[in-house]
Amino acid sequence: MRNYLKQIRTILWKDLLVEFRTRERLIAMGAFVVLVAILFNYATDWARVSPEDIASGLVWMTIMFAGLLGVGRTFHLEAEDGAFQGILLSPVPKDAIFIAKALANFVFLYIVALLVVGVFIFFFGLEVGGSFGMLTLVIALGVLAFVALGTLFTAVSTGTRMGDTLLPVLIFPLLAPVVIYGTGATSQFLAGRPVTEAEGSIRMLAAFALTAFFLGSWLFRFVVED
Amino acid sequence: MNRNQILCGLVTGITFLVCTITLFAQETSELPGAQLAAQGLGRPYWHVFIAYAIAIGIVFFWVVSIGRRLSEIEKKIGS
Amino acid sequence: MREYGTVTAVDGIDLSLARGEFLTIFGPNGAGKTSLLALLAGALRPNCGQVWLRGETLDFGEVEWRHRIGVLSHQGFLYGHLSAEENLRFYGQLFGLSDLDDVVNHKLQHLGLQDRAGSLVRDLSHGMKQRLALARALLHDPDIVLLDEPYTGLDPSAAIVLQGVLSDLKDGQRTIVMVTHNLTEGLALATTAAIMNRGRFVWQGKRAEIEGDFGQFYYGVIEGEE
Amino acid sequence: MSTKKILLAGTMLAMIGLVWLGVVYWMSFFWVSTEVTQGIAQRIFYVHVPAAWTSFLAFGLAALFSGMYLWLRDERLDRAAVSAAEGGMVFATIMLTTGPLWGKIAWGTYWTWEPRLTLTLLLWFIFLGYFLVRSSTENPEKGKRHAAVVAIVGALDIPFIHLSVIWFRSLHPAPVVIKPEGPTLPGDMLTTLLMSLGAFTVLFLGLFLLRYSLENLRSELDTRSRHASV
Repeated sequence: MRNYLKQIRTILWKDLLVEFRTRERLIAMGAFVVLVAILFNYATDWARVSPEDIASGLVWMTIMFAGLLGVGRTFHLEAEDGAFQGILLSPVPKDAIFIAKALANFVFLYIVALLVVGVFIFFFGLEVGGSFGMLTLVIALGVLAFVALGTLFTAVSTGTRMGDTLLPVLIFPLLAPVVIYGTGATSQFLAGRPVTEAEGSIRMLAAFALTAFFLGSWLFRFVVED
Repeated sequence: MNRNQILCGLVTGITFLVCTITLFAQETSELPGAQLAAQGLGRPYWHVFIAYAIAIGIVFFWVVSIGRRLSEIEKKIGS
Repeated sequence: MREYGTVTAVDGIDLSLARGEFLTIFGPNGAGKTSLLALLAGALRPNCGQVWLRGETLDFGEVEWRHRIGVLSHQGFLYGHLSAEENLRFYGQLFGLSDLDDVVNHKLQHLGLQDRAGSLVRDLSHGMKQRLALARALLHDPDIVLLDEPYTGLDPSAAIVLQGVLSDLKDGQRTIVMVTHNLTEGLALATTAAIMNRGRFVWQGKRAEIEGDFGQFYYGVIEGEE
Repeated sequence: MSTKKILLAGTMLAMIGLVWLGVVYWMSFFWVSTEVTQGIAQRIFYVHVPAAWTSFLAFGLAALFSGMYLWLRDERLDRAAVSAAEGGMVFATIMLTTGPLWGKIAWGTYWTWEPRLTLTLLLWFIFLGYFLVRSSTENPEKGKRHAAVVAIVGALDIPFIHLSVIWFRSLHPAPVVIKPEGPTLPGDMLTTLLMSLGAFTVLFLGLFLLRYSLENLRSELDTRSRHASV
């Protein structure tokens, strides 16, 4: 068990180190988020809708698309010099590889998701108020579910002829619950409702994230096997 | 006559049957027509007809596609 | 046996390897050499057939097996954005090596890389990379070394270094399997040789049995097959 | 059972199913009485509901066979899974096209975010992914494995999707749904519905067997061509 955790930590640390050295993914995702917010500003008639009404939906859709952008690159770096083959040939259980890769994706995507919230607060003057802590929790759970399915299906789509174009077809139908519960809870926070009202959504998000993580770590071995 | 032809024939027959049935039913439905109009439901029979035709049409499509692929492969195996 | 859809890559090969043996497998492209190595490395699941080690069958994906096997391919399995030392430490941790610092330093010294330990792998020359890849493959001191076209892309001086390290490896304790289509380099160290074509061994014999021009013999065997 | 026997059984079942379906069509046009509140439009229900049931059955079978394929690695299980998945796509398409036609009359709009309709639409897309993944790898075996993974994740995701779309509905109330399958379904309507369920199920099973034997023949052909080339 100790060895297992150490292997997860090693791969996770390596991914973070490489990412923070190149900063490719974070810069691309961050720029995407800000640019999307700017375009949203012009795509919406603010005289007729108030930001609070649609902000939760926009926040979640931005997270989804930014996540798609980032998660699709999970294995590109590994593929460079066949390095992923090197990991597969080392005595690391496949589920440990999956957990490490998913956690690395989680770190990147969570940073970007918080940036999304920040951008919307800054550009559209959203009032998050006292429920900011709960909002970050809801986003963390949603992002966790996203990276679990995203990492698994990126491993699937990387090996195909269609590549990243296949990814949204595979994960968006599966992620419907994340969007529904995520937006539901977020709009309740933004409307200033008490936190207890969002409790059901948060529970469902947590259950979904857990299931997705379990599924991913179990099925990953069938995906990476040659 | 081989299996595929029989299957296709059956489906075509049933589709034809459905078409005539619906046309007849359309005729005989003149009587309760006033009642239906009172319910504000428009002309629902056409929707029913289209729905039934779509259902049998999609099944037909699948049957034909399986039949075609089967006969293709049987030809290859036979040769 | 291993099939890829309609293609049988490796078919009915009965291979037993003794300690200290150095087997080189020759064969044209697409003969199934790489697939055979992948089967031995446990990276490929056989459709039928088994791998035995010291009287025990090995299940596919068994983690223990990987501790005993080192794989060197023409791809280095290295991360370009990590330094030479970081790469070795990363793999060392995955293998759960206890005296990591010593092993890494020793390997770097042994292959003459100590001066470049801190430079990123992407900045190293091809020969340096291949040396580092060799260090990576031998890091955990494996009993069985699998070499997949290790000479590909090496300049003559790097090839000489590789040759030297390989002859050090041939210490009578380790089993080495090399796959190549380069006849002279392949034969230089071999104790046993085999010629593979279309997934089968078409010839197999001791090094000493080969007389005269091996090249002529090789083409004779392959053409006799056609 | 040999491929020949399966082929024969499939043909028989498919024929029985088709004739049965013809009887159901006759029943639902002439025999069954018209529902009071919805009028004639309610008759769409006799193809819509059985199609939904059959597609769920088929997708369930596909996921089950996929799971067993990953576990046992028997090629036949994969063939069964792809056959069932194809059937599921066909019947889900029927469900998705007849649903809006009914909805237009019952609810006034073609599409409503009715939970079961939404669920089927998402399922349809999940299995679209199944077929895309299957056919887009160089190594067919890898494609089969990846597709099986898609089917399993899809199947286990369904409860969540179902709950969430229902929850979403309760959040945004839509026009009142007239539930035709209420507890007071008159006897002849129930009979017609049950007959229709039977017809669709038998038809699906027959065509499933035909599709399965098609896959069998295909792999037989592959094996043959492989032996010929060696």
